[in-house]
Amino acid sequence: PSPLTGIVAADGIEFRRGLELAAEEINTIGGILGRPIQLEFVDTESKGDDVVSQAAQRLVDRNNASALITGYNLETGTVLPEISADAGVICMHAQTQVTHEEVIKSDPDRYWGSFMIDPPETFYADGLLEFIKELETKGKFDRPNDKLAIITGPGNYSVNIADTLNEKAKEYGFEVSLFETVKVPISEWGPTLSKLRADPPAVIAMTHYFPQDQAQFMLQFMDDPTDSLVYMQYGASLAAFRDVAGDASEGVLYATVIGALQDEIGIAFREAYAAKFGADASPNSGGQTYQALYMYAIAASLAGGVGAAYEEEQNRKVAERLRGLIFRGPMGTYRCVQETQSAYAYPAQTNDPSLGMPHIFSQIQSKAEDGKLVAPWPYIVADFQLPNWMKS
Amino acid sequence: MSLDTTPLLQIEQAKAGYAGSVVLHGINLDINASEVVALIGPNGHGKTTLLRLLSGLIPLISGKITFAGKPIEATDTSERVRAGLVHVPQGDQLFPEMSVEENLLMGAYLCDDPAETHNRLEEVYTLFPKLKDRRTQYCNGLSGGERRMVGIGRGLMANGRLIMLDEPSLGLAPLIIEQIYQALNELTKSGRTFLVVEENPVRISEIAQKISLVQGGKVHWSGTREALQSSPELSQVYFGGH
Amino acid sequence: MILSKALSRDLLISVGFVAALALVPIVFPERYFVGQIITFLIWSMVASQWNLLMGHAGVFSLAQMAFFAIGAYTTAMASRHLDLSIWMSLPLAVLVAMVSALIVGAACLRLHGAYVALLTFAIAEVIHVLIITDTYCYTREGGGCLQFFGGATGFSRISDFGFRPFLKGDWILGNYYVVLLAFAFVTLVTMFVMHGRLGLAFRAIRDNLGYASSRGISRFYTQMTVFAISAALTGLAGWAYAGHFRFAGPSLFDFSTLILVLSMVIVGGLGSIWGPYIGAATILIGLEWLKEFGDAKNIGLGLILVLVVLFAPNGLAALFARLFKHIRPGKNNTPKSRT
Amino acid sequence: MDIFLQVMVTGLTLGALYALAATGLALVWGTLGMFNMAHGIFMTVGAYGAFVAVDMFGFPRPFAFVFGLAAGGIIGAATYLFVARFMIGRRNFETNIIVATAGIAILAQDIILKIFGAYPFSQPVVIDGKFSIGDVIVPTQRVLILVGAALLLLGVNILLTRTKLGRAIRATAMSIDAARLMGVRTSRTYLQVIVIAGVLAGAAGIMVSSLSTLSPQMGGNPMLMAFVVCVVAGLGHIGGTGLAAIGLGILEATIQYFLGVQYGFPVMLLLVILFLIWRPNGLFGKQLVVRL
Amino acid sequence: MSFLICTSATATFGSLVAVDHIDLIIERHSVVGIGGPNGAGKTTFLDLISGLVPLREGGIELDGVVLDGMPAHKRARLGVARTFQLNAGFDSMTVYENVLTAVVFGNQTASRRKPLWSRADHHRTCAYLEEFGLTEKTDVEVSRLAALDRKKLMVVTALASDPKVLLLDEPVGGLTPTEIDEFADLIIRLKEQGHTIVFIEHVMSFLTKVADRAVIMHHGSLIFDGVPSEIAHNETVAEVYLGSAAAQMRGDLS
Ligand SMILES: Nc1ncnc2c1ncn2[C@@H]1O[C@H](COP(=O)(O)OP(=O)(O)OP(=O)(O)O)[C@@H](O)[C@H]1O
Ligand SMILES: Nc1ncnc2c1ncn2[C@@H]1O[C@H](COP(=O)(O)OP(=O)(O)OP(=O)(O)O)[C@@H](O)[C@H]1O
Ligand SMILES: [Mg+2]
Ligand SMILES: [Mg+2]
Repeated sequence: PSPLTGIVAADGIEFRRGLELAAEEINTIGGILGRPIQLEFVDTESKGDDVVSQAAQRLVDRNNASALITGYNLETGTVLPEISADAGVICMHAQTQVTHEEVIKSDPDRYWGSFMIDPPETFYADGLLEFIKELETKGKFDRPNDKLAIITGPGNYSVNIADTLNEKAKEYGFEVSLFETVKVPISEWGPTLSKLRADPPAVIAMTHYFPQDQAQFMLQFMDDPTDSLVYMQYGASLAAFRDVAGDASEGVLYATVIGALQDEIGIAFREAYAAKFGADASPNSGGQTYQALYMYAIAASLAGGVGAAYEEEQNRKVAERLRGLIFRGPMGTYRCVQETQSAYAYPAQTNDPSLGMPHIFSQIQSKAEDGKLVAPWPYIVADFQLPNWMKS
Repeated sequence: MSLDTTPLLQIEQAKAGYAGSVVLHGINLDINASEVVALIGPNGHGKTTLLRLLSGLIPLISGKITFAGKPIEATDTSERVRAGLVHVPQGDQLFPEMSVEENLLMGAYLCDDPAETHNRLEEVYTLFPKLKDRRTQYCNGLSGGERRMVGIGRGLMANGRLIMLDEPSLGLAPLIIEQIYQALNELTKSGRTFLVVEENPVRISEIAQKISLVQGGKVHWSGTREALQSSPELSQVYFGGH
Repeated sequence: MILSKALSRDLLISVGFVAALALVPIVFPERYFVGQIITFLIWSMVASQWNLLMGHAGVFSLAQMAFFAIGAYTTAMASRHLDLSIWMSLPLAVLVAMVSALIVGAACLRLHGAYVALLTFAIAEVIHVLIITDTYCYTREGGGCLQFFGGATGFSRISDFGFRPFLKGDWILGNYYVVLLAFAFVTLVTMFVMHGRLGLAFRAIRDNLGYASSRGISRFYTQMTVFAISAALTGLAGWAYAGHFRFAGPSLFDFSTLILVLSMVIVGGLGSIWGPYIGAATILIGLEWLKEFGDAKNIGLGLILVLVVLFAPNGLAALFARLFKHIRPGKNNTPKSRT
Repeated sequence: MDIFLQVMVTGLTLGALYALAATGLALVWGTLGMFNMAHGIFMTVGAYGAFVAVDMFGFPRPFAFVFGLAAGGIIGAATYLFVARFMIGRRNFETNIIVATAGIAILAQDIILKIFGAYPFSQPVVIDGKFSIGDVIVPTQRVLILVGAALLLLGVNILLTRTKLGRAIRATAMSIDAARLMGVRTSRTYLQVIVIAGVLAGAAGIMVSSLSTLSPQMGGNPMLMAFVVCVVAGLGHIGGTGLAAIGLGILEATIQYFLGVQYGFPVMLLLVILFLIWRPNGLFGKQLVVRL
Repeated sequence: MSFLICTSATATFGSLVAVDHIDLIIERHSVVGIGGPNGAGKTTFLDLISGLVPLREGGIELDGVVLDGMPAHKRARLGVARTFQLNAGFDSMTVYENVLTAVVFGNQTASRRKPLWSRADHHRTCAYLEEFGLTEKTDVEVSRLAALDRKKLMVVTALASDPKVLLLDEPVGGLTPTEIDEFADLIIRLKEQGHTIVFIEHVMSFLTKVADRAVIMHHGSLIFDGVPSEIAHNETVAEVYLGSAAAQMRGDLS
């Protein structure tokens, strides 16, 4: 159940591709205990719970699905666990929402089958502020003032990050000088920019995550840049951002709690992905479902095979294996937090990179390439550079 | 009477109607150039339908229609107008959100000469001075009679060879009716031909060379007005006591 | 008071239809299938009310989905903020939808045609945008932020019809019969309205406003009544929707959702009696069938919409009626007597 | 002062975009009474047309622009020839055409999605460069959009009110039978109008995408806005449409600046609602007169 | 016995004064025919009485009730019934439904609060259809009716609301002489039943035959008010309205 049409179709299509690539690879080495993986897709139209639940229900009842795997949907994040609980099947997603944890904790025995393969969005705010602090301690960044500007879109994901940032800013000595919500999609940033220019902050954090909107922001920002560090949530990690923003993309920071790494495994995956789907395809989105399917296949094999829909007993065994699994894929390491059935965050929850999903910060240093990973250790491939529009 | 023996318009065994009901059951009618032919007959027996058929607003089911020597059954309404067959419909069908003058100018849509268009416009204004007063008013506010004047005026602007008028005197003051019929008389002299649906017996006898009685979807009787008047039976039935 | 022949006939058909629907889940208990029928019931309720407003009363309103959403949101908010059970929020949902409709209806009184369409659409869109751009956290549950109107994601996991504890895995059957009951109610009320005095007034005003007023029909009264009735029943559908999906969210305001339901009305036949039901069924069956082809779903939907209006410009209901006449010729020639 | 300038620049840009998007819609709606739900997709097609011309055929930008316009015109013609033609003048035309064009929109959008994917390409047909007024920097592209919008509006306005073709178009819209009785070839008129609207939409699509990106659903929002603009202006008033669009654009920018970006659109709509209640026929529309 | 009283009634459209301070008193049970050149303001005058056009100045009173400012539908229920020049009707509804609508909504006694209509309403509707010879057309959609039937239908629907005053706008325009005679008989019958009738007509033979009083309007004002046989002898009327028809009428009358 993925958004194959509508406003976030770009991501939804990558989710499908990720699954396709993983299934192809797994099937060539024999599938799950000799049985090939068979994929079925239903479009969720970039819509809410009602459509997502019907789509998932269809996969369960009509396609006899054993597992529901997706990246994210524009739903509240509570529907897939419901459907999977009712049907006794596994559900894996990268919704990146703390709501998932709430659902699981509300009735662990009912939601035994639902897994979020990345940490919730609440880590983003702390992570960002920590990251800036570290830059400062290392002397790579000197804040010109104590102001922080936050720009968010309407989605819960963006809002939650923005809200936490807003709250925590004080602890790190920041004062929030602008908190702006925008309607999306948005291409005209004039009013927001004139407010920024009237009162330039040290850091601009944009938690609205559509790449094309972020790119327009940068284009218009660069007409008359302020002396500020620019951070963008998720969207800037996609090729489209660089493509649209061009030169204006250079210097932008972005972060994601689930993104393809730039080490040996990550690069191999990126290459395989580009080879199959072309240079425009985005491994950062596709990797989520790719990694999820691998995890599922391993867990199912260990459990002795998959259970069909409504065959709860066998699927519970698969879920048990998933809870115990530690898996290092192109996006980093997955290890399950038992009570919330979501991934451990590194460095926030563990200081061992081999035991948590890294919250990676990257900076675009050339418009021709993906951003370079600048934190955390040991995944770093380049040093943070002060963006060329900044004075100090 | 012209020497040319082939009629301007020839209708043979025409059948037509609306979805689900055939209204015309085989019409036969000839119209010669430069004459006024009047169609009379009781209400609802197909006069309007016949005119709509001739101008191509409804399709022919079977039969033949020839205009100026050419069959026209298959041609589109706008092509028939281009050939000179002009229809002033019942209910006017004005362009409601256009001014009186724009409506009249639409009548001369096919005329490419601005001077000529202007002349015709002036002629219409002389015939209907009332319209000149109201030239800038949108047609949706016009009174019933004013609408009729615009409808007729628009038809005259087209300068057609055969002009079909559906109840031209409907809703008009007696004085205006008189003027219209005078104008028609003059226009026939300049070679124009008219097919007029008319209920008013006095007017018909004044100008029509030929009168055709449409009843039950057929031409029930056709002849000169003298013949009609000399047949007490017919005139009694259709003209009542007059 | 008399039951005209047409009314008795349609009431009879309605009862038969509902009875047949009542048997469906017993014969085909698959959850997805039952869920789809529930969707059909909900959309056809909305479509039938839209048809009442647009087809019968001639008010080109695009706010119908907003009334539906208002019903659903009222239910969800009552459950989330006030902890009301879904049964308690039923009258509330209907009432709030109706009151909103009266306001919208009053605002539309002086407008005609496309202007009504815009005004109603704009009102719906204002509500939509205000809801989705609201970022102020009304409550926080474990780090998650919940806006007063649910924000961009809406409400989920609200209280449901409460069948899970005792029907267990068959809870959906409970939902089904609740929604079916609502459907039956809506259908019967609609039949009475359409074939009654109000129906006459609606059509009279649609045909010729000025003439209707000089025959004693008040536009104000009639238009307010039709807005109120259709919105109240649409609100009821919204309530059923919220109860079944345990959800109310901004996708209800989506333009694509609006077009989908509007297509059901028009494909079925604007101004007909059974059109909305036929339209809803046709489109849902079509969509379902197209899902079999995976990728082709939207292409197929587009084609279906185009082809239906091309080949059945008066709607499928009219088309079926024509076919029916061909099968039983002569029936329509005898004048109907009315008592 | 700077703020004023900034708001004006933003407002005029928004306004020009709205005007561009609205003109084609107003043309077919105001003159033919046909609410074209596919207008947004016409824009999309135009934008992708220009993109393809540069990216795949390597045309120079001016050619690519014309290519985009042609693409818009062609899908307009196709809409008429394959669909609208059979519906015009029939019962329920107004509502049926909404569904039919919505169908076309869904169909075409999905085809674009299938061909190009959902990847947000950037529009190659743009003019680079910028200049500054005071402290406000104005990209040349925006001026181009403003000027382009003004020219197109003016052109269409003159076409409709001053030319014979314009009168024929309006006549056809008001009464198709009567127009044919005047000798107007109505089906050709319809075709002409829809093709013009398609070309306008193509231009709008290229401009809109030059300020954001290409995507299969890019036409959706501008079309909704166009819908609002048309009605505020009063249906069928092309000149008024331009003024209304600019006015709304500036209004929205002002609200965005002073109340916050999120309120720009809804507060503007709210004002539109109040305005319509006050003036039921829009800014330039005349009161509907029906005599019985 | 003044019944319908118009004092200084005025209607304007922009700068055009369509009805210009008309004072007119119409007695109960009288039949008044209105004539006048096209665009004189006759229809607008009836619109003023029936409430479709707002009064700019003056007042209108019917049977002691002040009508000014009252919406059209209320006046209809009070007993102002009218027909229209352009043959208005509910086009997509059947003849039966058209009459039923008038019966159900048109008069004060109508059971407006009930959801369905009563058996009595049905019977009244059928009786009207029968009386005016429309029974055969009961189930015909009005858009398919021919002109004569539409005219009849309008009169029937007007009568169906139990009117106090019947306003007819060109009732016989476009009818054949025999049909006009038929209609004249109908109006005379209504007159005998005690109806008060005001009608507009350009067909002078009809006007002189059925009216007991003739009023001629010109440019929004009255230029003649008297017995119908006198019209043709009034010079202004002959000049602006009748033309050579005046002479003919005089001939006919002598
Ligand atoms: N649109 C239509 N659909 C179906 N039937 C129609 C339609 N228009 C007219 N008719 C029917 O066709 C028949 C002939 O009508 P037509 O208008 O041609 O008569 P007419 O002789 O012109 O009468 P009138 O003097 O009333 O204008 C009538 O019985 C009428 O009911
Ligand atoms: N809504 C309106 N807007 C503008 N002008 C109007 C409107 N209604 C009527 N008029 C004008 O008022 C004048 C009187 O119209 P009215 O319809 O009363 O005339 P009438 O006496 O009934 O004429 P006829 O005999 O032609 O029906 C006409 O010149 C008409 O153009
Ligand atoms: Mg006729
Ligand atoms: Mg009149």
